[in-house]
Amino acid sequence: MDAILSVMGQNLLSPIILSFALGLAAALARSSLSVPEAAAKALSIYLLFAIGFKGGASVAAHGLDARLALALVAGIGLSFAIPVVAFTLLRSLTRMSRVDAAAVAGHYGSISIVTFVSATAILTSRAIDYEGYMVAVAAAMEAPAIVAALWLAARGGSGVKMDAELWREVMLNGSIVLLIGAFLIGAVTGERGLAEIESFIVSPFKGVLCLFLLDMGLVAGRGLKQSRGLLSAGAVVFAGLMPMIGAAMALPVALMLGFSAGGTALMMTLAASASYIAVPAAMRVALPEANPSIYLTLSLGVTFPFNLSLGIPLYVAVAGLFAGG
Amino acid sequence: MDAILSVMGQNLLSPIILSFALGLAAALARSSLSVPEAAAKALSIYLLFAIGFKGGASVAAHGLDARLALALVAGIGLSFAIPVVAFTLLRSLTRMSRVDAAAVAGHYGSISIVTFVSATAILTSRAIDYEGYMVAVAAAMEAPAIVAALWLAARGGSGVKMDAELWREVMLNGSIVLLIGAFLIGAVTGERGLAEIESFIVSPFKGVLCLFLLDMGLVAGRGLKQSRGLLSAGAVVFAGLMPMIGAAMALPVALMLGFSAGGTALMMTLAASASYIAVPAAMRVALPEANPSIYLTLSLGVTFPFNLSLGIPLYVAVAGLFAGG
Amino acid sequence: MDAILSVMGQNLLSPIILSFALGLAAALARSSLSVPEAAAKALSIYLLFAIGFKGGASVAAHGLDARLALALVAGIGLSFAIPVVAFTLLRSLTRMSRVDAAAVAGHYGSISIVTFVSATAILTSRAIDYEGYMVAVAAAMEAPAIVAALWLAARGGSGVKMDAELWREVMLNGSIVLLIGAFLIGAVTGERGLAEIESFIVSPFKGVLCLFLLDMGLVAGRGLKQSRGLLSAGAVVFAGLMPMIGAAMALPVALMLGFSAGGTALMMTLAASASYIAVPAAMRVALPEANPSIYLTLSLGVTFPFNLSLGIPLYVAVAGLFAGG
Amino acid sequence: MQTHQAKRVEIIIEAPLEHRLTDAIVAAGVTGFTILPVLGGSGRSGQWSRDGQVSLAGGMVAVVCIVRPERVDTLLDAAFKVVERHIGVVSVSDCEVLRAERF
Amino acid sequence: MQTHQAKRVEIIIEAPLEHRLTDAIVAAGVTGFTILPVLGGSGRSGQWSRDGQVSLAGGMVAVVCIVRPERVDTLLDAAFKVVERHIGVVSVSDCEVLRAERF
Amino acid sequence: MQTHQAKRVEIIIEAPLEHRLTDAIVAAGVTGFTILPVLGGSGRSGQWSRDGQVSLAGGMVAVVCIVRPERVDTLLDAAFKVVERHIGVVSVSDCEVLRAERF
Ligand SMILES: Nc1ncnc2c1ncn2[C@@H]1O[C@H](COP(=O)(O)O)[C@@H](O)[C@H]1O
Ligand SMILES: Nc1ncnc2c1ncn2[C@@H]1O[C@H](COP(=O)(O)O)[C@@H](O)[C@H]1O
Ligand SMILES: Nc1ncnc2c1ncn2[C@@H]1O[C@H](COP(=O)(O)O)[C@@H](O)[C@H]1O
Ligand code: NA
Ligand code: NA
Ligand code: NA
Repeated sequence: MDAILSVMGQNLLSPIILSFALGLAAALARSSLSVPEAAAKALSIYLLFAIGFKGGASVAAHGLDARLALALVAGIGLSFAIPVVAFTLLRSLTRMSRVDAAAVAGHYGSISIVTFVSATAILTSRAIDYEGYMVAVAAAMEAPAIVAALWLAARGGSGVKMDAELWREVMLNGSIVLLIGAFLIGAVTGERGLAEIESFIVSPFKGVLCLFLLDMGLVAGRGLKQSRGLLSAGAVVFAGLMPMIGAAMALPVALMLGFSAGGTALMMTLAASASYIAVPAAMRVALPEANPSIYLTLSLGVTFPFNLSLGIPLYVAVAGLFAGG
Repeated sequence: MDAILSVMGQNLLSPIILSFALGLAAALARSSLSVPEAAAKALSIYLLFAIGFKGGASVAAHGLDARLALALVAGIGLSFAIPVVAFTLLRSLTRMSRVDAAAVAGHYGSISIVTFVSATAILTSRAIDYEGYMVAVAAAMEAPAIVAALWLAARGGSGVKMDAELWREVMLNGSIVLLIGAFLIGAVTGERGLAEIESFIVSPFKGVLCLFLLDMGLVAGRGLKQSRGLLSAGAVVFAGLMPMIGAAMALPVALMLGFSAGGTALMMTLAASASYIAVPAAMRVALPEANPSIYLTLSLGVTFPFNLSLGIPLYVAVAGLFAGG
Repeated sequence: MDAILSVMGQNLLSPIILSFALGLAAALARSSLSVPEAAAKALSIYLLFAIGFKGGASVAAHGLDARLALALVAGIGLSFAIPVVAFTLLRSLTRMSRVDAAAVAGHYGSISIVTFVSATAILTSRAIDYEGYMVAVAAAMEAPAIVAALWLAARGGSGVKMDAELWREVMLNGSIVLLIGAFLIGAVTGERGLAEIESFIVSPFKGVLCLFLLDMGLVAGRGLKQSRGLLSAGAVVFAGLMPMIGAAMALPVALMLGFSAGGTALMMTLAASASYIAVPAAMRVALPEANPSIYLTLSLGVTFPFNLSLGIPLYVAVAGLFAGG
Repeated sequence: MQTHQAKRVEIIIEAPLEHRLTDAIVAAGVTGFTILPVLGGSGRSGQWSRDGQVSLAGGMVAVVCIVRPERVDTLLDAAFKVVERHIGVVSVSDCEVLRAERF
Repeated sequence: MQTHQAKRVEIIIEAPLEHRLTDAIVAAGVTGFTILPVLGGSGRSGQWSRDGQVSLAGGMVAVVCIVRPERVDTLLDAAFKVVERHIGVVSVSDCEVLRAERF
Repeated sequence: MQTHQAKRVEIIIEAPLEHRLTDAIVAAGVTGFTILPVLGGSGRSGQWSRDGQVSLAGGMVAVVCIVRPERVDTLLDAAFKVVERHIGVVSVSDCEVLRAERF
């Protein structure tokens, strides 16, 4: 317990968290500080490319684990299951409409890649190894939750369906394609490829992550300001509880698959995190009646900072207890 | 004297200065070379974050000097005093209107962070230490000059005042918030934090500065072309003299505070430099009658290159003579 | 022969090529993956600055070769001559209009700097030296082909001419100015300058190139999709043949000038590559009747990937046979 | 200078729907349009800004489409089917164009 | 397709004043507007371009606001108070909108 | 609020011609214009997008120019000389402006 708290305290004082806090504070204080959209997108391309490539290179180095296929299936299963739990919880904790609740639930079934990236940064800095193919699992978990959300909404008779075009958009979403593509490049070029571009994708990685989190803090802070008064206490409680429920759902799965402590922590992090890229865009197309302020604020304004500050260290600690050597 | 000249010569042939010169030449020759606005802003976010963080980390390493509070007060005092001197000088050297003169004077009381950054780069390359908290002094000197400028303009009966909104905008200006925020993050995370992101904010720093100065050269050159014929000889003389007057005002202050040679040089540089971000934006809001071509051209087109090429080496040399070990 | 094939195979599996392939595949599959325009321009500024600077620094280190002037003249000559050959070939292989054929021919006389950069990356990774001033030759070869293209078009009576404004635009094109400017800065500041910014322009270079090629792949893929059905088989054959013809024209020139194996390979690469920045812009101004889909697709969609994947390793191998030590 | 009557249709629409809208108007036989970026805005669903956004979801774009008067209804019908359930603004104004053969 | 009369107000204003303008028009009861980026321009105070600018001071934005005809005067009064001392352009044109209940 | 009749001329033109166009309209005595970025579009020469473009050649810009009615012909003549051989769209609409002394 003490160890957990000390890890958490240490984590709270890392440049990564503090950069996010700076952005959040600046936005809440209505500072003019802002990151241009093009720069934020460039940072996110860098992070996706780097994390995907490193995952692939690590798979190339350690050989392909037979568990990859199982892990993918498990991830997809979680991505379907979590929204159902989230939806039920939301409907009991809040008076959100079915459509809003379905949309929010979809976000929690999917994943936030920057939460994942932050978790890998913490693992790396604490020298905990993890399975390189976890990035592939991350990519696989982006989309299924969207299907679950639409199904939850449709049960209420709203008649929404995934048309072919939406399927294509979701599955070929830029971030999925880049993550998987970079993973494959890393897997094909292996150690040699990594050596060639290491000083671009490895050494400056954490610094870039700081700037990206500064931007995330700004966006989250602006969102919180806009939606002040819109969120019920129940919704906020949900956004703080749900990550831990997701992580708890992922823990037995990861243990059953025999993941390392690092891999278990990452699986828990994926389950605990909520999407802020792929799912919002899909919801705007397929469930336009759902209020974006609600799902974006819960995902980016509450759950993301929760995971970043308290969640990840907790998952790492718990994973260490159960799966640790 | 010889030493000063040799340092100056060496400085003129550094990649930093030459990048600025390249941008200037390209703009004057009407080349299509340009840096996208988003990229320029991203570079400036990087520089502010890096310089702030390093300042904070250095404070964490060397302990907080009791002189910080005094230094802040001194900086604020200079930022108020310099515009008064600048205004008087402008009114005697030129036939500028009171409002234009007040606006220009405000720019010289405030600071240019990239001039400061360039000075730290020169100090680092010559292995001269400086007080890490100088970045906090830099941040403190951004705003007071704006108040001074509005006061100078108002004495002529223009009736401008700082309203609450403008105060907020000026004090929570993006560059101030980022500089101070990164400083605090650096101070809190200290050596350990610096080690984590060193290969992002330290090693590539000078190269990024080159690209930023290339852009500054382009912007300055375009400004010079646009305002050709607009500036009197007196105004140009002012823009070359005023930095040295500002530096001379800062020198005794820095010596009284017992700064190191590096800190003295930086204090002189801050006093000598003229704002091109915070003050112009505030002037557009509060003194729209003042002609932006005049103040931007003097600040960015004359004083900035003067400081970059001749000023900084001079201040470093003079500081070395007076405060050097 | 075997050696050539193995080099080619190795090249095909480098992160650089695979990044391009990823972009191409994503665009063809209509993924939403995209790089913001500002980010793409920033990457290209970085690459031009870095490659120019390193070329200049290498000239400073090895002394200025008397052959530089000759190399420039030779490059300019090739840039004039290649369009004539290309035009003749196009008119025999396709039924393209004179204006379209002239515009395409102009692209092949000029150069693609990112092809050049990729070739230097391959040479560096295989520890093959090359003359640093080759970047100056690259810059010199950008423009003459435009004149040749307009002359070819005008012979058909279209009455186009280079007016003074177009001359200025072409000669002071941003990429030429940046390349030459950075080259001069590198040459002036030499080893010392390079040491100062090495960790910005040398170490991360290959990684940045990967991201830039990812973007090139996306742009090329979108272009290919748009112009499907527009290109005759003859035109595609041309775009695959012409690079090798250009390279073959450059080989004797390089040998006569006594270039190293690396320099010979680069000269062949320059001759083989087709412009996608300077020439298209000039053609839009001077030959608006020419269809941009044709020349952009041939240059970016066919010749560029050909050179990147098969061409460069071939030129390196051939240059090694003829000029190798 | 000879000009011709036309209509300028301006559709402000959520970025994730951009391609659906342009596909629909192309399908309706309108081949000319221009897409302008939008920095931010405000409406019944609150204020938003594009600054620092990574996701498409938060943004909008403006699609400007100049058509002959007789085709404006086809265009509006096609556009309306896409924007119907969504937030966004459709406005039409009169204009005159040079080179009418292009429309 | 059923359309309704409205007015399209376009205000080109210096970027540092953007928030003052939008606050003023919101205060005047207009809640819908869209902000477009501006790359550069020219006027009595000379030519300018946004390229490479770090400072807000050098740039402008365009605020487009579609309102019912009866509210255009309130909007113009509010906007005028902000732009009065400043450079910038305010223009109004007639348009028609779909879904008038939104305005 | 007192307003004055004016014309709003909107020219969508290829980016490499931007300076030629603005030079021409300045030469025609029009000193006020604003340049808006364009993300993409479609026309007889196909669809295009600015994403990831490094070259100017692939893009367009929109030049908006508000002039007094009596000067619109001079402006159109000047603009037409530049766009004549090129792709691009020129449209003119009526508008009203505040502060007519500025135009
Ligand atoms: N009256 C209006 N004038 C201009 N733009 C508007 C207007 N109403 C809405 N918009 C734009 O459309 C978006 C969505 O509007 P709404 O559906 O009202 O939330 C806003 O964020 C604005 O960008
Ligand atoms: N007649 C006009 N048409 C379009 N935009 C204009 C016009 N006049 C001024 N502007 C814009 O408003 C800015 C300031 O104008 P000015 O106050 O005349 O310097 C210019 O840089 C243009 O962006
Ligand atoms: N009817 C139109 N409405 C709006 N923009 C258009 C229209 N036609 C063409 N454009 C724009 O002008 C560009 C060139 O058109 P075109 O010459 O028809 O290929 C297109 O890519 C669009 O950006
Ligand atoms: Na999740
Ligand atoms: Na100063
Ligand atoms: Na060539």
